[in-house]
Formats: sequence, C-alpha cells, structure tokens
Amino acid sequence: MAAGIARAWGWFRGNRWVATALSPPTYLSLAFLTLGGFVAGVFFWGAFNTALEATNTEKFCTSCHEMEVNVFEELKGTIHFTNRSGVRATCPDCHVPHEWTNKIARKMQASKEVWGHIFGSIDTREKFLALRKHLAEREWARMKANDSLECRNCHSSESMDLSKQNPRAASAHERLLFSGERTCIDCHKGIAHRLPDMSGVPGWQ
Amino acid sequence: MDLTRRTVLKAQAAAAAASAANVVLPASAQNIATGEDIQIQWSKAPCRFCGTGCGVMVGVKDGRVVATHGDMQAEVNRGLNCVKGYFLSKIMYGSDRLTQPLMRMKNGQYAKDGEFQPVSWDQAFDEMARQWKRVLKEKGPEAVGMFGSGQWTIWEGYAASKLMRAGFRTNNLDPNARHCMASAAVTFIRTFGMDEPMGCYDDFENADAFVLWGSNMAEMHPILWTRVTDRRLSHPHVRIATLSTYEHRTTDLSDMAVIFKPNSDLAIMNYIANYIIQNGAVNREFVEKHCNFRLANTDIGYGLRPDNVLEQRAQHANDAQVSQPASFDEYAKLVSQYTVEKASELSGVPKERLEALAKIYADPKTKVMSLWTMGFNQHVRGVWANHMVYNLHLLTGKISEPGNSPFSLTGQPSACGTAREVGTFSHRLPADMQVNNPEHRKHAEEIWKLPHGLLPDKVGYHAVQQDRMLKDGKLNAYWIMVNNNLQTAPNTNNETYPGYRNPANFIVVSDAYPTVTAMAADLILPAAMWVEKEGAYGNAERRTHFWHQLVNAPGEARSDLWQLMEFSKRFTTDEVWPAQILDANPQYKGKSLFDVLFANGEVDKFPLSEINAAYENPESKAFGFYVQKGLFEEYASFGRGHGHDLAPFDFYHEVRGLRWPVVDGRETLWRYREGYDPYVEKGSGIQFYGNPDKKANIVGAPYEPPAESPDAEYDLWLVTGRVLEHWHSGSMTLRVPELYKAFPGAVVFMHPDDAAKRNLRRGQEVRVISRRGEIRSRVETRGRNRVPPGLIFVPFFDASQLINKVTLDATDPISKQTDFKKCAVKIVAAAMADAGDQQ
Amino acid sequence: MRRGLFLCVISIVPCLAAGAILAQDAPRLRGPQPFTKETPAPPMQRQVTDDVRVGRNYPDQPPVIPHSIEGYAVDLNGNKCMSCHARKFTEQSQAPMISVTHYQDRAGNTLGGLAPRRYVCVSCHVPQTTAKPLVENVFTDMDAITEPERQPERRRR
Amino acid sequence: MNPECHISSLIVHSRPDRVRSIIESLEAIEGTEIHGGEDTGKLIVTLETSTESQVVERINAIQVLDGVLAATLVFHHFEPVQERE
Repeated sequence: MAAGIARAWGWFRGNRWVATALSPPTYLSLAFLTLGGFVAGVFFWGAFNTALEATNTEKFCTSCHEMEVNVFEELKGTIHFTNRSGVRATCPDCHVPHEWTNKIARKMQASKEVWGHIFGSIDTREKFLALRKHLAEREWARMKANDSLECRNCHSSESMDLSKQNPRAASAHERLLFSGERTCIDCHKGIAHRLPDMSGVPGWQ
Repeated sequence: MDLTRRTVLKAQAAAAAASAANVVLPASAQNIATGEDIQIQWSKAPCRFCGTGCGVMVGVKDGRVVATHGDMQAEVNRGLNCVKGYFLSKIMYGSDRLTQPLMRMKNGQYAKDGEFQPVSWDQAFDEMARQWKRVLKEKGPEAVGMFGSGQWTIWEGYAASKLMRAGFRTNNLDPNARHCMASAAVTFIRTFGMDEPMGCYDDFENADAFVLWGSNMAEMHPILWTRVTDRRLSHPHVRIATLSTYEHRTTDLSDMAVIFKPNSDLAIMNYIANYIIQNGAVNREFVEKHCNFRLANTDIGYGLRPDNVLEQRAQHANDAQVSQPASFDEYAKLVSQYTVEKASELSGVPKERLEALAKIYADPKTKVMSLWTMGFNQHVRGVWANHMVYNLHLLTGKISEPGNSPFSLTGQPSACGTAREVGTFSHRLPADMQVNNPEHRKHAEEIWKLPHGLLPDKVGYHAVQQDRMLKDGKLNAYWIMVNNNLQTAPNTNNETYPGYRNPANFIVVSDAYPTVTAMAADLILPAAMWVEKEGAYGNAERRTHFWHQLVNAPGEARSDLWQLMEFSKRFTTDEVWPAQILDANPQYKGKSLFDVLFANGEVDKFPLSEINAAYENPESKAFGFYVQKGLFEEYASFGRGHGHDLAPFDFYHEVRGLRWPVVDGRETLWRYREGYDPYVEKGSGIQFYGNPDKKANIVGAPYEPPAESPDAEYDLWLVTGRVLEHWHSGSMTLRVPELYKAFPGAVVFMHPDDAAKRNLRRGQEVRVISRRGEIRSRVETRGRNRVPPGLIFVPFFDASQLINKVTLDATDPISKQTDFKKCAVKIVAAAMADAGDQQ
Repeated sequence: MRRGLFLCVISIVPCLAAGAILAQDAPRLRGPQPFTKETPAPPMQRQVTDDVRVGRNYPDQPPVIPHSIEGYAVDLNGNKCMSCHARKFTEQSQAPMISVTHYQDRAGNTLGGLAPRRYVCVSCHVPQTTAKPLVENVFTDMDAITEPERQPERRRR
Repeated sequence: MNPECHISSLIVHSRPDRVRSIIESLEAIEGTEIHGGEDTGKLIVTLETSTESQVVERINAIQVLDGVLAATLVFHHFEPVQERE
C-alpha cells in the first residue's frame, strides 16, 4: 500500500507537465502569468460553479431514490409544489442557503448524504421513517439558527399584506413574527413534508 | 345571554345527564322557569347511516326533530357520533322532500313518455296494480321483481320478502346489499355454515394488532375507528396495519401501510398462509379438531354477460361455487407457490413489509383482529378473498375469542339485520335458509301458514342480473325501495338506464327525495324515512336495535311497510297463485294477498293497545293491529332455537340493542366458543355448529387476474368509493348544508406525476373515459387520498358526475357482487376532448 | 311558519312536474336530465378561511372549522389541530379550546389531555367551502320553536 | 377573549351513605346546581362557569370529594355572553 503511494507520487513528480508546473517560471512575462492565472481562475471557478449549480437543482436532488420516493413524493401534495400562481419551491430553495459561504458549508454537509446514499442508510421507507425525526430536527435547527433564511428568500415579513391573510394568521404574524419572538419554522413545521414523531417538540402535544 | 336562555340550557343539560344516568328528574327540574314550552322529548334511535349502528338520542319538539346527540348508553359509540351522525337532525328537512305520488302522465293518463304529475295514492296503486297484473298475466312471476335495501327496517324487508316470494311467487327480490357485502355473506355460509361474524365490537378493546384489508375505516366507519385508535394510542404495544391500493386517512394512523397493486391481495394472503405453514405457526390441534380443507374451482370468470369473451373462455364460469375436499398437504402445496418473492412481485410491496405483516398473524401471542369492507367484497374474487382471511385465522386458531377476530364490516345500517338475517336476497329465506332447499321452503310455508308447494324454488335475479333482464325486456314490472340504484349500479348508461326507460317496463321508485333513480322511474312514491316510522335495524356485530316513530312524515309520504302492505290488498290469490294450488287448498280462494300474508292470524295477533301511547304509529292504525310487532314476532320464530334467537319484541324498545343469539335474555358476544355461546356443547371448547360436522372450512384458491387491467390506451386503474361526509349516493347528506359544503362535489384523486404527464393540473376539468362511458370531473392532486401513480379514485356520491357510467359490471362469479374497485380508464383534458368533437 | 313551510314544499311539486331544476347545481342531486346527457363538472369550491365561528344548530353539534386545514397532520406522529386547540396552547393561539367532553375516555373517566378516542378531529369537525347549498334545509332549531322571535333569519326563504 | 358562558352537566356517582354530605359540598362550589338523583346516588349536577378550564377545575374538585365514585361530564355548551346585543 505504502509502496503503491510512493510509486504514484514518484510518477506524479516525474511527469513533465507537473515538473514544468512546479518549477518557477524562467522566461514567461508577469503579464502572461497574471492574465493566464486570471483566465484559468475564471475557467475553474466557472466549472466549479456550474457543478455547484448542477447539484443545486430539484432534478439532481431527486435523482437519488431516497429523495425521490420519500421527501419529494411528499412535497408533491403541498402548496409549495402547486399553487395559484405556479411559483414552485424546489428542494434547494428551502434546503440550500443562497449566500455563498453558507451554501458551501451546506454542500459540505451534503457530502454526508452522498455517503448515506452509497451505503444505503435510508434505502427503504422503513429506514427513512426511523430516521425521519433526526433528519427533520437537523433542518429545523438549521432554519431556527438562520432565522428561517430560506423561507424569507421568498416570504418577506416586510412585504406581507395582513389584509390578505386570514385573521388568525394575521394576528399570529403580528404578535409573534414581527416582534421577532418566533421565526417561521417555529410554527410552520411539516408544510412541505410529512412530520416525524412530534412528541417532545415544543408547541406540540 | 339572558337569564331565560341560561335556564333553558341548564334544563337541557340536566335532562341530558338524567337520561344518561337513567335518573328521573322531578318535573320542576325538567322545565325550570319557562314551563312546558321548552320541553324536548328525547328518545333513542340507531343512526340512519352506516352498518356501525351507533346510538343517537333524538330530541323532538312540536312534532319536529330539533336536536340529536350521541347516546351515552349505547355500547357501540358511548356518546360519540361522526359528523354525519351529528347532523342526523337535518336529513329529513331538505325542502325538496317528496310529499305526493308522482306519475308520468299525458292527457290525464299514465304514459311512459309523459311528464311527472302529482297523483293520489289510489291512482298510483291502481296503475301500478294494473301494470303488475298485465305483466303477471303475459309473462308470469319471473317478469316481476323488486330491488330492496339494507336500509329497510327489519319488518319492511320481511314484508317485502313475503309479498314477493309468497304473494307474487317470484324470488326476483334482491337488496342493494348485493353491491355491498354479498361476498362476505356468501363466504360466511361457505366457511361456517352460518352468516355473520363470530366476534363483536368488544374485540376492539382486546386485540393487539388490527389488520385492515381494503377498509378505510377512518372515513367509512369513523366511530369504530375511534375504538381502534383509542386502543392503539392508549396501549403502546398495539399495532395497526392497513392494506389498500392507495394511502388515505386510515393509513395516516397506521403503523404499517401496505399499498398493493389491485387484486394482488389474493397473493399476499396466500403468502401469509404459506409463511404460517413454513414457520410452524399452524395451530395443529385446532386445525385437526375444527377444520376441513377444500380447494376451490379455479378459472371462474367474471360474472359478465354470458356472451362476453371472458366468460366463454373461463373454464368454470358455470360452476364457480364448487369446491372439492382436500387434505392439509394439498392446501399447503397450493399456497407454497406464493413465496415472498412472488407475492412481492405481484403486489409491488417490499418483501420486508410482507414479512412483517405475516409475523403479525404467525405470532401466537398477538391477538389479531382482521377488518374488511368494500376492498374485499367489491372484488371479482371477493369470496376467495374472504376465504383467505378466514384461512389465516383458522390456521392459527385465532378466532372466536376476545381480540382474535376476523371481522366483516358492513356499509348499510341494516345490511345484516334486513338483507341477511331476514333474507331478502334472491337466494335466501329468513335465518340463513335457502330458496332452493325444499326443506327450507317447507319450513317457511309452515310458519307463513301457506299451502305447501307455493314458494318458488328457482333462485331469482340478483342485482346486476335484474338490470340486465330489465334491459333485455325479461323483467317488466319493477319496484325499487330505499336505494338509488341508477347512481350506484355499475355501467349504468349501458346496463341500468336502458332497462328503466325500456317501453315494455313499468318502474316504480319509493324514496324520500327525488334521486337520480326516482327521476328515471315511471311512478315515484313518497316515502317516510328514519324516525318517521317505527323501525329496527341489525348492525355489523349482530346487534338488533329498535326505535319508535318520533315525528310524522311530511305530506302524504308513507313508510315502505305501509306501501307494501297496502299494495298487497290489490291482488287476490286467484289472480296470482296457480289454480292447482288453490284447488288443493280451497280455503285460500278469493282472499286478498293482504289477508293471506298479513292478516294470517300471526301478524295481526297483537292489538293496537300494545303500542306505547307516547308514540305515533300510523301504519298500525291504518291496518288495525300492531303491524311491526306481529311481523317481528312471526319473523323471529324462524330463528329461535336455531342459533338466531331474538328477544321478545317489547324488550328491544327498552334496551340499546342486543346481539343475537339472545338466549334466556342474554346476548352472545362470541359465537362458537364455549362459555360465551350457549349453543356450544359443554366440554367441546369450540364448535362451528353451523356446519353439520361442526367444523369450519379452509378453502384454498389461487391468485387470478382481474377482469380488466390498464393497457396502453386505458392506462389507469379506477377505484370508486365514499367520502366521510357523504353517505353512499348522497341523497340525504347532500341536503344537509354543512355536509354539502364540507365536500361539495366529486373529484378525481390523481397522482401529481400522472397529472403532469398528461399536462393536467389541480382543478382542471377532465374526462374520465372507459370502454363503457365517460364523465367530466376535476383533477385533485392533494387532499385526504394519496393515490400511487397509475391509479385514480373517484367517489360516487355526486349525481352530476356519475362515475358508474364508467365502471365495469363484472362481479364475483360466486357472490354476484360487483367489483367497483377495478377497471381501466384514461383521462384527457375536457377542453381537448371538446375540440375533438364539437357539440 | 308552518304554513310557509308547507307552501314552499308544495311549490316544489309543479317544478318537478315541469322538469324544472331547483338550484343551478341541482344535477348533483338528481343527475342530468335525461340521464344520458353529459354535464360539465362544476369548478372546485374555495375553502372558507374567514375564521368566523359559525353558530350551532343545537348544543351537541360539533362546530364546523372556519379555516383551511390543508396539509394538517392528524397521524401517529402528531395532531396539528391540537397545536392550537389544546388547552395549554389556546391562550397563545386564541383558538377555541376543545370541549371538555373531549377529555373523557370511553369509560367516562376524565383524563389530563385529549382522549385517544377523540384523536381524529376531522371525523366530526369538517371545514367548509363557499359552495351554496343545493336546496334549502328547513330544519328549525329548538330556540326558534321555543321563542319564535329569536331567530327570524332562519325561517325566511 | 370575549366573555363566555359555559353550561355543563355531570352525573356525580356517589356512595349512597355520603349523598347528604356530598350535596352540601357541591352546593358550596360556585355555579353548581343539583337537579335530582339523590335517591339513586347518581346526582344530576349542572355547572355554570365562564371558562372551559373552570369546568375542568370543578370536575376535578368534585372528583376528589369524599364518597364520590365518579363524576362524568354529559353535556357541555358554551356561547359568548353578549350574544343578543
């Protein structure tokens, strides 16, 4: 094993292109280096972001069987999937932060989900249901921590027209949301997916 | 709130508590302050809707029902009702109640193509009798028929049975219960030799696991579901498994939802039987002592018209009911084909879930209650499905004891009491007797005091066959009571409606409201309903319960009982009985059917003075004797001493129903088990005494495909059924504003992917099209029912979206019950279809 | 009052005779005339969401739900209704508390919380749509009979 | 919250030998009224309270009275107080 690694490393260092890349430039202009670096940077950055964007679509998320038959299936029966004006929230809209640092952080977390997919940790409905509370709690905690940021990407409390809300909702928003006492996820759990066992969750019996 | 109102409410509150505690309050306490005015008379009655048989207290004031509430003393529901039950007060008060007979007329005469005009009862019965006599003369008794109901009171069904069989000498009498639980009823007889469950609702409080086979109890039997959820939520070890072809409110509260492909329940049950055998879970001693094995004839067709290719191709379409004695090993060999792999492949259910389900039955320590309704019974192999679930309970000995209970639920308030126990099926007589058994006919003739040889021996037309025969012009005089068959029968555009409008036929409909069926009739008779007459129902747990008449029917509306008995006066024996029988029994000559059937010395035995003076009873007053009591007591003599014992008539007015057999004033909770059932001989433990050898039959049968499956063109399964808020065809519940507004119209429950694939969206108008017909409806991709891709669910309560124009008239070939749960349809956008054929 | 009722009942008969239809939506009750005629499907109705409590017809009638309950879970995992209507949450939610009858089990014992037999709220309490009733229902509540002046709006057509 | 009036009724199942003393204790509880049932030991009691939780409190109080076997709620109705104006 160790020998194998050493051999690979040797090959790597011995490669002409690598050797060139690692040796200091002797006759390239600074301008070329700067520009080239810039171009390469744009290229790699673009590729990275394209890849990032590709993994940030409903289609990518639901390409996993686990997502498709469990959470996505449940989303289909809700208002976030079909509604009056046809604005659909897709998986990343609610589950991936839009701001870059948080997005990358979330993506790194997601690598664990890939792991889970490969090793089949929720490959049956039964396994998924058994883990659901754990999975839901993680999302609730995340949204609680960022003050329901993903909700607010679309549902801005400043833009709410209380006269268009039913009295019950208007009063709840007035008392709890605008005052900052509560955040969206505190009350609106289980709006896009079915709920886990809610015993012990505050606000639930 | 003023003081008077407070006192009024308080008086009500006290009266409610007093009635629950059986305490008589001093008069002063009953009408505090405001005096006589506010006094409400509270009386008990069973609910008018499903087969659960909840008790309700009905409050009457000035001849009108003003309030209802759940009866605290009713053992079934202990004070609870479902939303329909809580709105019972309003079902009689739809402003379009029928109050006069209406006949199709032209120029003052009956005319098949005339318009409905009000007529008197005399005019109505005159024309009806004229038509009946014409048909009897031209074609004989086989051309007259009646379609009755599991909503008839016990005595109404009994009177109808006498009138049709003994009066008109035809067995063309069938109840709408044929569409509802014929498969269950037939299989009870085939397995145990006696109809109806061995257990009772007390099983709910004793079971460790509930397995629901094709039953959405949360919506269809909400009060029984309260007993299941009560047990589940207060006893953590209890588990609920629900098998269905889609997810619904019942699966929401189930630990295990098993969503299977239509018809594959047969494979699942055979797999479970196989699992039980393979894993040594057979209760050997029980099986050896108490069971026989049989194998059913296979390839039995689908109950379609005989010229249908499916019937011609089927090997045993004509002897579907036959089975052969077999050994345990032969049975084990049959089910051994159903491995978990095969069951999983046929059903689409993951193997682990099937195994978990099988373990519930196999575990000797788990008491299992299996419950089923229309998913089993409305099934082209409904009888087999019923057999298969009994097989599981019999193999493991989990039967006839508290908590271990295969339990068939019923959909109508007296499907058991009237359709089954009274025997209003085309093949049955009271107390499980059969029309094609000469001994049984003889016994009935004796009790009915009729000449020997009078009762016809040929099994009459069953429900679907009646419609076919009406269309074919072989059944020409037809009376429909308390049901809405044109809305609820299968394939109605092709097989039901043409018969009603066939010029050779005269169709009479007795109903309280102008239903779809009434509007297609020639004569509509206005009927009294529910507490507008004295009645009795029998619920799903063998409980017979009575009520008094509490209010009068509006206008000239009359009870079905009055209609049947009054109509019988218009015929003499000479007109309807063969001369040969009359010559041999001259004492019957020249008598009216009323005289020989109802004024026969038995039915007219009880004088009017025996009627409780606090309640009205116009039928008895009309005929001069206590008709309900006379009919009930004569009927009860069929079953007393034969395992169907009923208590004396008056006793039922005192209690909240009793579960038969009632022997020495005691009801029977668990039949066939010593210690509970007085008919079981001492020391025998268990006896299935309905069969001569006192054993139950384990009947093996295979999986067979349904009559019609989706294909490239008709690519979706259609399942039909009910919703919580509406009962059956909605003729009562749609007239209660709160219930109507809760669920105002039928929709097509559809998977979002199926909608997307067809470029459809929620709320869009679509056509649901089968090979037989089509309707327009709206897409629903959300809500209480979550169907899998490839399947749609459409409820049948909405007369503006008659889904039974689309369904297939395939039946179980043995029970003749229609399969309303499986046919192939396609769905297209309504606008697109419109563009194709401009109107 | 009786007379008015009677008149309205008999006035229906000629309508029926003429084949006329009472309400616009009447095919829902009687089906198309003739039966074989195809009828368009009426639009799906909107939910009532005004939160206005609706009076009861009699004391034991379960109140109808004046708001949408779409997507509300009533399953083994939780009961969304109770997160507003349970006693401990009503102060904050301002929702009516479930009736005290709901604290009793089948045997009549009073429990600390919602009785398990009452868990499925929607068996008795149903939301409403804005659909107009198909026919008038002439049910009269006990107060109207007791004190005719109390609820005049109920008796007018 | 708007003022409300709650009317409810109970069956207070009492040990026959304690009926007298139970009645006395019941009468001491605010809003109660006894309508009968002394002879059978099943007392018919109505409660008039202004909130739902008071109903629960009263039932709990009654249940712990000496000699009370069970207090069962039968009827419960409430409406806003200013209904008519």
